[in-house]
Amino acid sequence: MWKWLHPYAKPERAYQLCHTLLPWFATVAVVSLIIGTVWGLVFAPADYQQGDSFRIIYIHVPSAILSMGAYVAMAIAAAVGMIWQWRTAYMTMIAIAPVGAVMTFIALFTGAAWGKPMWGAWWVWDARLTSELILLFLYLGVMALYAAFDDKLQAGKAAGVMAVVGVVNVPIIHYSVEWWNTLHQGATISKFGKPSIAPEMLWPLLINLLGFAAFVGAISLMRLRNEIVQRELHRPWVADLVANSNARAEKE
Amino acid sequence: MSPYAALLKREMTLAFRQKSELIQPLVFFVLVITLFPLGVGPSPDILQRIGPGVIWVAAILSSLLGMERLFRDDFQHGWLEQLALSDASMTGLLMLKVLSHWLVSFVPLVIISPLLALLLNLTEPMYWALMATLALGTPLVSLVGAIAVGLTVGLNRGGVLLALLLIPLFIPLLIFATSAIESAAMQLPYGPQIAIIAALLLTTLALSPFAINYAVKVSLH
Amino acid sequence: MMRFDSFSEFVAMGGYGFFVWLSFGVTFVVMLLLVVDSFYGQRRVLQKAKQEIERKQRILAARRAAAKESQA
Amino acid sequence: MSQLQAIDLTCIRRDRALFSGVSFDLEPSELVLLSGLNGAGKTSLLRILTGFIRPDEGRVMWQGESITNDITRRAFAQQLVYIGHKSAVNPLASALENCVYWCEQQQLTTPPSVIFDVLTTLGLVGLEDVPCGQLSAGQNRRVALARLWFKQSATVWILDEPFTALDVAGIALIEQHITAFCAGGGSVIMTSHQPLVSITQWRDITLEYRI
Repeated sequence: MWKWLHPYAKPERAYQLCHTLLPWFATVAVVSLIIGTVWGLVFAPADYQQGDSFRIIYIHVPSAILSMGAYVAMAIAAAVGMIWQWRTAYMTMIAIAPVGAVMTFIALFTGAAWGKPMWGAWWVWDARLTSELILLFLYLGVMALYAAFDDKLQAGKAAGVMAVVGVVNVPIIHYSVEWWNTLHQGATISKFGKPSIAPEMLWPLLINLLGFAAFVGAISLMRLRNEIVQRELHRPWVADLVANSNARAEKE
Repeated sequence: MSPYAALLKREMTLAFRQKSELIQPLVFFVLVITLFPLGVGPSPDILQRIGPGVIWVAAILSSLLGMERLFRDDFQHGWLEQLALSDASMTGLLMLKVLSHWLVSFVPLVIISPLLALLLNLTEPMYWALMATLALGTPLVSLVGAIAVGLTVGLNRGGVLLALLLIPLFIPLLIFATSAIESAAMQLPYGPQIAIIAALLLTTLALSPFAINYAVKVSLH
Repeated sequence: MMRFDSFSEFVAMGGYGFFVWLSFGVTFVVMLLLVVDSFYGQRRVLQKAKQEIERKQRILAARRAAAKESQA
Repeated sequence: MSQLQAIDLTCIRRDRALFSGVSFDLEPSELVLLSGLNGAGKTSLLRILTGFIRPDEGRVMWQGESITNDITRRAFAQQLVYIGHKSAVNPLASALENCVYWCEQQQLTTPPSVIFDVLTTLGLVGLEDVPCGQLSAGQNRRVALARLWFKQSATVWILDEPFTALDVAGIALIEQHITAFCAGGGSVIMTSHQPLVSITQWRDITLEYRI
């Protein structure tokens, strides 16, 4: 059933696929991010409780969703690498990791900047914030482990184990932190509940979500492309690639 | 003699030959705990309030100190290679190594915990809860730690990396363990927390052997 | 329909301007850094590939020279 | 039929193909000497044969079965002695203990008297119960090489630079032992950066350094 996927395990094919997909992802990302952000900042109505500070939602929520989505994608790539012994799967994993880490950082930072006016503190040990912080550590762990090995195939296998172990732990961490928080702090934090959000507020959010997803996709593809070339330096097709790019540069 | 019994015998003999390596994490554990009364003040109420967390945090930190020893020497000397070439299940042999590591590094910690309970003014129910969480939680620390040590054993600079990999994974354990002891402090039942830790331990026990074996294989590469 | 009557009102964001613009600004900068890093990554990698090709040519040249010498 | 077969092995380390398409059979009574420049992949090839490394392509067969199969791996382990770069000698334990640990791990019932005899043969007389950390590099190597005497059931030896740190007498002793083992039907595959002295018959397999 997954047979159609197998040809893309070959680095050269994967490189070509990246090359084909990248412009599409990049275009969607730029267009949706511009539309979503302008709409969210200028045209969406202010929240009746939080005023204009709620506009942070247009980057906070998409980045938070993508931080977790990217982690799952990274772990799936790692699992694929382990099961089918694909080198490209590990390359995909390590291409996604920094992008996911950046998403996590954005979610944390915007959360803090939103929390200051709403809760009166830059940081509260809220369950979601705490598990997001741990998620950042998990990303950093995977990246640091990968960086520590000289042999990058070995590095991919090792970091893959941590990525998969992490994905098993993410739900456990999330629920344990939630439980810990409710035990300790109870209702001191008035959480921003999910109101039935008005459509004119929701649309820019969805557009920005699409934009962030396309952004994550585009950057991951770009990094995957670089990673593939880096890892295939000794292969003839990379030599051809370099020769072509040189020829193009000379023409210009 | 079966290869498993032979390994266990060897591990125990060699562990007790490096007495300083055995005792150092334990001393570190006690030292960290004595810092807290000095840092936050000696008021018995405060100590009792923070005691469970302090003991568990110190236990996790001191375990990180000795964790590397789990596979480091045998990897560097080449004994893991010889183990991989014996007529036995590698997974089983590695689990025995984890067991012997737990016996020599965590059992002493459980044994001296009454002393620390005294230092931090814990009540008797809290003490029993502490024992229960340590008894169930420390094998979990060993098993999860073995995965990360297996992955990092081939690297020369494992130290901080190991902490970065492991501490996030130990957070649920820390939360449930301290919460159990706090429940005990308030004379509340702490069965649920213990049950959750036990469930975590059983899940880890079922899954970690494969992960540890895979991790060591990656390092033997 | 625009929600702000003037540009200064837009900047003020109902008194939350600092937090809103801080969030958007930092997000923009971080994402931009990621894009720039990925672009430079491509350049770095192509540079490396070029070096690799040159390295191979050096080895081949050395081998050819050695072969010639042994013939002579 | 040869017992150990390497079929079309490819090894990629650090994204560089060390070798590819390496095939050979290890026949009984045969000594194979792997040669090649530093970095050509001799150690990697030996580690593939033991099963530590999975080849990126190709298979290693033991009695017609792939050694990735756990049952085959264990059957192979019963007849194999491997001595690698790392001696697997623990510096905290004495020479005697190191030998005992290894024999027990290999499920050999070697009586202490035999171990003493072997250690004497290897010139470690009087040093049997000194912790190996206090012995010299050559003496440590001798402790590791003592394993070649203990495992009577072995039919294959895989030796990675066995002569490292040994003196002339030590090398002669090991060469003599290898000759005797081959004469008894055993097969040896080894690497050595120094030429063999007393052994005259061997098969050469050369790994080329690839760019």
